[in-house]
Amino acid sequence: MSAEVLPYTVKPHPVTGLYNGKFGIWLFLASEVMLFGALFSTYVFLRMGAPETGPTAWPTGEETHLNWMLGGLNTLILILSSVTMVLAWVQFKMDNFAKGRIYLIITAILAIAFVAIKFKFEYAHKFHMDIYPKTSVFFAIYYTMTGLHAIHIIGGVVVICYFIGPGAKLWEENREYYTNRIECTGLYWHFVDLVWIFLFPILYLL
Amino acid sequence: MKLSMFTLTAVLAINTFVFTPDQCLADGQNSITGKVIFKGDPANYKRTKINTTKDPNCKKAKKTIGSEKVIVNKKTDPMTLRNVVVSIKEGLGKKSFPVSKEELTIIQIGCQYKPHVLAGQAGQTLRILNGDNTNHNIHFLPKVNDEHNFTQPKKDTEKGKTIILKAEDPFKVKCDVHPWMNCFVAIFEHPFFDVTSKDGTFTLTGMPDGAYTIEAWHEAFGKVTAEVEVSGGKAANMDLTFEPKS
Amino acid sequence: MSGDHHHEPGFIRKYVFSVDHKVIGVQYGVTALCFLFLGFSLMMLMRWQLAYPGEEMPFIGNIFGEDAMPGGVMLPEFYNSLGAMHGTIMIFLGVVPLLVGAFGNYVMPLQIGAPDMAFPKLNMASYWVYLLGGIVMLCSFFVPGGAANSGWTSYPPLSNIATTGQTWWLFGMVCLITSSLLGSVNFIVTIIQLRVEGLTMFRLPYFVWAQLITSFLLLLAFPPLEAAGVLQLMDRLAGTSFFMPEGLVVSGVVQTQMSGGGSPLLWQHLFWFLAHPEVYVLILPAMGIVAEIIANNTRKPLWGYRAMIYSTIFLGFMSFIVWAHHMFMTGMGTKISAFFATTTMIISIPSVVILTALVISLYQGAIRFTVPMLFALAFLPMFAIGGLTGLPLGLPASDIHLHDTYYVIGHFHYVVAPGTIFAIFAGIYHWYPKVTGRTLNNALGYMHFFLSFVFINMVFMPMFWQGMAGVSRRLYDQTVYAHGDAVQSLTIMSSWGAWMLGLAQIPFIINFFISAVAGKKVSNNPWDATTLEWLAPSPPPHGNFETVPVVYRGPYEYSVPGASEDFHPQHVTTEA
Amino acid sequence: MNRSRIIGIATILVVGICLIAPSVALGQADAPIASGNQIDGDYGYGLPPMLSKDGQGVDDLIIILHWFMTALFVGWAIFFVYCLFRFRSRAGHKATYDPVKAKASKYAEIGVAAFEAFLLIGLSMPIWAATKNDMPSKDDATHVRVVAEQFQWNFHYPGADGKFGRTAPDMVDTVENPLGLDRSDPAATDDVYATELHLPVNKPVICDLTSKDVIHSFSLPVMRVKQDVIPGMRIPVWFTPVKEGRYEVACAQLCGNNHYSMRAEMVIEDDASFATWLKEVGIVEEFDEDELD
Amino acid sequence: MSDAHADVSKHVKTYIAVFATLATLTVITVWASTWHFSHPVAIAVALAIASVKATLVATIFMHLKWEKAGNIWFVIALTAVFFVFLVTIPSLVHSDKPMGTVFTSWG
Repeated sequence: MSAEVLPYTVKPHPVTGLYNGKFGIWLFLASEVMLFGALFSTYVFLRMGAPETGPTAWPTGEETHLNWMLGGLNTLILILSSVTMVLAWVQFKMDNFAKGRIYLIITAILAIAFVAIKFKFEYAHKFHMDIYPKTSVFFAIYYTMTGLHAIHIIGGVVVICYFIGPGAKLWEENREYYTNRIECTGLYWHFVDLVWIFLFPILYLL
Repeated sequence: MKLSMFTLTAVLAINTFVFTPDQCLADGQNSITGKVIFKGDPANYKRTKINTTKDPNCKKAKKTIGSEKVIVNKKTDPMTLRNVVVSIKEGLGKKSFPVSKEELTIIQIGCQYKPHVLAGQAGQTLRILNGDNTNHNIHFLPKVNDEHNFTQPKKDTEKGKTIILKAEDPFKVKCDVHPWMNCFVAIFEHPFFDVTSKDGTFTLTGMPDGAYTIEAWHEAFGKVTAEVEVSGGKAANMDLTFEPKS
Repeated sequence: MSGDHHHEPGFIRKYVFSVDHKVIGVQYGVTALCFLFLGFSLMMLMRWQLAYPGEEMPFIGNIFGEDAMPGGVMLPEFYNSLGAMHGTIMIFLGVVPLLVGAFGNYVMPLQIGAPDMAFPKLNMASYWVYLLGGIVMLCSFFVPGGAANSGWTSYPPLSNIATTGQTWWLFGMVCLITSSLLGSVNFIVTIIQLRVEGLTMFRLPYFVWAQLITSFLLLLAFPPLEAAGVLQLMDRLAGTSFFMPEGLVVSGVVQTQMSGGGSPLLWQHLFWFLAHPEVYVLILPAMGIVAEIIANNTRKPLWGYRAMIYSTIFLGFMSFIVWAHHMFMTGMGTKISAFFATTTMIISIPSVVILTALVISLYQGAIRFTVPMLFALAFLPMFAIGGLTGLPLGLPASDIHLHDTYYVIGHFHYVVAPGTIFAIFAGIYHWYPKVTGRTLNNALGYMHFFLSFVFINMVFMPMFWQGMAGVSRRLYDQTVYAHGDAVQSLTIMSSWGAWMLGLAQIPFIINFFISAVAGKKVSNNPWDATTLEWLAPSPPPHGNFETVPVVYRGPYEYSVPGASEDFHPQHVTTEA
Repeated sequence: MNRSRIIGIATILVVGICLIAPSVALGQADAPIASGNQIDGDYGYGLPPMLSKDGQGVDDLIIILHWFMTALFVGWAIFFVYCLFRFRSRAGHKATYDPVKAKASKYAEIGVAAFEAFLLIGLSMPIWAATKNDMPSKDDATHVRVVAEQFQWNFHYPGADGKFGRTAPDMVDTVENPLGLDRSDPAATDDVYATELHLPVNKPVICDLTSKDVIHSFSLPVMRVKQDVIPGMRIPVWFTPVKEGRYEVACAQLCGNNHYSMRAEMVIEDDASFATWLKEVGIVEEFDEDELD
Repeated sequence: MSDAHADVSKHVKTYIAVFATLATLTVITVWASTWHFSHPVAIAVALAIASVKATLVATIFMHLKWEKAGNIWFVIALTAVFFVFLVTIPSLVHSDKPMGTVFTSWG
């Protein structure tokens, strides 16, 4: 089905003020909120159910073996990547393809840095210390939440790389369409950032 | 087809006879015989009655059943232990031995496993039969073999279910429908093993010349080992002793 | 999505990996009907064991192998697999894909005058992910230990310690949920964005409204189960203890390999957070189909169209906050249960409003007893029984006796079997001419209806008495209990009903295939209906409408006073 | 008209099969009974016998609800059938465009809502509160620990000292000590383990429900008691049996392959026989090595 | 997206400012965690800061500040309501249970 036949693929709907893709991505994000919501619910449930003492008590501070410096660094990296993502969109919006593309590349590099820190320094270090998901429910939820989040990051990187590489052809054909798609990618990317903003304190600091 | 308790027991008795390792010919004529002696107070290890009211069919099949965890042959002198697996643990090196073509059998009858302790060789076929008028569940709890867990329909006395097992230390097999039912299965790479019964004796035959470590295993008292040397087709005699602390 | 595709696509592009919503709708429909039939067959096998426990199954007893049915006698593990897979297949692979994937996909864009769904490729992806999920579920029958056998609810710890089939089940569920999510995003965007000019929200056919609300339910309720599925996969594969408390002893073996610290209740909350809205996913589109057919066949506008829509919205919203009424027996105190019992009572009101509106719509109509109308009419009392019997289950006190008994089975089957599935049949008979250009045979249709109606009641009505007698559900053999043995005759009656119901589907199956090639050819609008899908040619071409229609009035303008004909389509310019 | 003939034939067919099928079904009703011990009470198509002092409320609620449901359904169905007949399509009959001004439906809906509110607040909530919050005093109640496992109910009586002995997962022996009872604990010396639930009549009972492995559900149909047994939780239920006899304990939650076999028997007896039983069940019967082979 | 080119370029400064704020808040939240508040206070502080950060990301980066489409607001509101139910209600089982119920191992 070609884009021309379907209405409002590129131009916003006069009544709703939205093009299809943007509405779609917001709905998708709503479902993502519920997906992570269930995990947050799990976190709250398990934490409230954990006894004060004993082997299944909830670890805090040093007991978590989590490095808040790495976590904090990752937070900053992700926030920065959000900024570059939105700046990329601004550049495309201003018809400045080359600059926009550079911002996209920076975003992708930052995202890869995030994943690298996550896997190379955090997970590897913990595996080295014999800390696995099965070690305790805290680490179970830690690995599950950050793992799922990392999968989202990787998915985002793939999409961003697509728009840097093969997807860039669309710019020649339909600039507005391309910019719209970058906006949608950006919305997703900011959401992933937003999830991390909550994951960081609840896992590393509390 | 109706199988009475008697015929089943008879079949069993023949089976145990057939399976004595001397049928599994190996490359030697030596043998090791002996007793598994129990040094302790049998009053501490009484057999108790098991309540089977959960399944009325069990009560119908056999009015009372007793626990089989520790059965001391009090009438022998010295007192011996029943249901002990005696086998060669070390000394056979890397030799391999032909696998017996005979089948091993476990029958569930009167809501108990017969035999209570079964020893066999890796690769031998184990056939599980159900002589009761009720469904049984067979749950293997091994570490090496697969964790089989299946149900066997009532009165499955002919075909049953066959399983081929790998070598493993004695492990428990239990019935989840009738939680009091359990038995133990020991599987060895070689054919030199025996399970003690009413007289508490064991016979291992056919091993080549050499020095061996013999191990005896009992479900409640664990393992004891002893050294023995055999050569020239003679029968070596040795006793193993369990001496529970309390 | 770019470039021009004016050349004719090849066979594979056109019929297999098609992005056309109609082809995808038909793919969904045929696949889901196959699964529906499979799920039904599983149930017919179970009914043998229930009626004649431990007896050899005649004719086909020996084809299932020694692990499932040695000597033709069904083993409990196979029975449990059948039970779990019957539920899963019927709900997630049969009914939801039919209602949303097939009817929603095919009819909804036509009814709003759209050329296609908003995201056609996503639509295609949704179908293929669904099919993948279905294949994974089917494959799980052949793994060691058989398919999942912990019930369709998969309560841990049982499901955590279950055989490999459970892992397959979880992977299958993740696929199915993903498919539903893709579909729901697509549906909402399509309904909001792609309506033709003049088709305001309150001129939408009720079916489209039902699809819209349903899509919101899918969108927001499914992700928690996806998360729960991931957690259970972690429990099963990575050895975590999300749902396992410490110190468990399974079969006499102390579970030292797990850390403990989790809770089985967590799964139940996440599961029912999905599964209660899921009930409304099963029923709302069915109501939509029934409403369309009733309006068309009473030749009269729906009574209380707006009230129905408001009720549906309210129903959709409330369905998210009633979930714990499935969990009254899990050690729940008075406060939470009071909250959930109250919301449960509240949610019954909009259902009553919708049902009342539909039945009052019959008043002063001119009822045509066509085959789809008969199915739609039968839906009303059947859904009423299903709904009413929900009351004793929604009140915690009476739930004490009826919880987890056959009463529950009877209750929800009345909602989904003679309820939803009858609505599905109604929809098939109603829209078949649009899809194929030919009608289904009437005589076979009547036969199918009357036989199905009688036997489906024979299957489910006895279950209420069984439940009253206190017989637990999911029992392999209820005769071991004295109170179960006393009502065994009802089980036998139910089983015979089920097998007869199976036979009653033969006219439908014959009809379905023969009529596609040999049925009577009909015009674009054989039912004299008013909504937009009947404007398109039958079958509609790629792009649906020759010219983009414009809508001038509401969806059910039948028997307008002073008009020459008794129907006044939405797209006709002239005032009556 | 052709259609009416089809309907006629279909009806004959349906009625014919309807008459045959149930008679075939009911003709086979005498399936073998697996249950061996005689279970007391008359069981039939209705509610099972009610033998608990506090269970009447549940029954009353169920009965009131069913009358209410029947009334609603019959009223609704009369209107429904009337419409089908009165407004069937026929020559000379036309549908009316204007909606009927129906006040009755609104009143009916309000009535239904009001009655539901009454059922919920007036009947259900008090019963539920009593079942969940009014635990009888432990001093004059029989206290039993119920430990569920695949697929057996284990009952643990505290003995004369009224204290449950220590139990631990690692002491479990499936044959001799399913409870994992630590006999070296002084409180455990007089504890009694049983697989039958014996209870004295006319005395409140508190059952503490725990599970060793998966979720079970402790169901006593004749006592109108049902409570899921959740691993990781200890949930008490209470009731007062009023009639002597032998009854059933069922598992109501799918707990594995042999869920159906998870059955126990409950014996309600007078104080004297209960005391005797408690003494006797504690005595371990012993056997010689060659007995029982 | 109704904003014209000029509007968009004006936003750049806002984005940078927001980044600075977010970075500062990240430092603050880490710093606050070393103060050793009592537990509920620590949780409240950390979640409050996280919420402020999240709001900033949503309003500025995700353009909600300039968003006029009612549909998006509707979806967000709906999701927020259900999110709250999903996160809070399951945990209530820890506080509301039948008399005498305890969370404990069976043994």
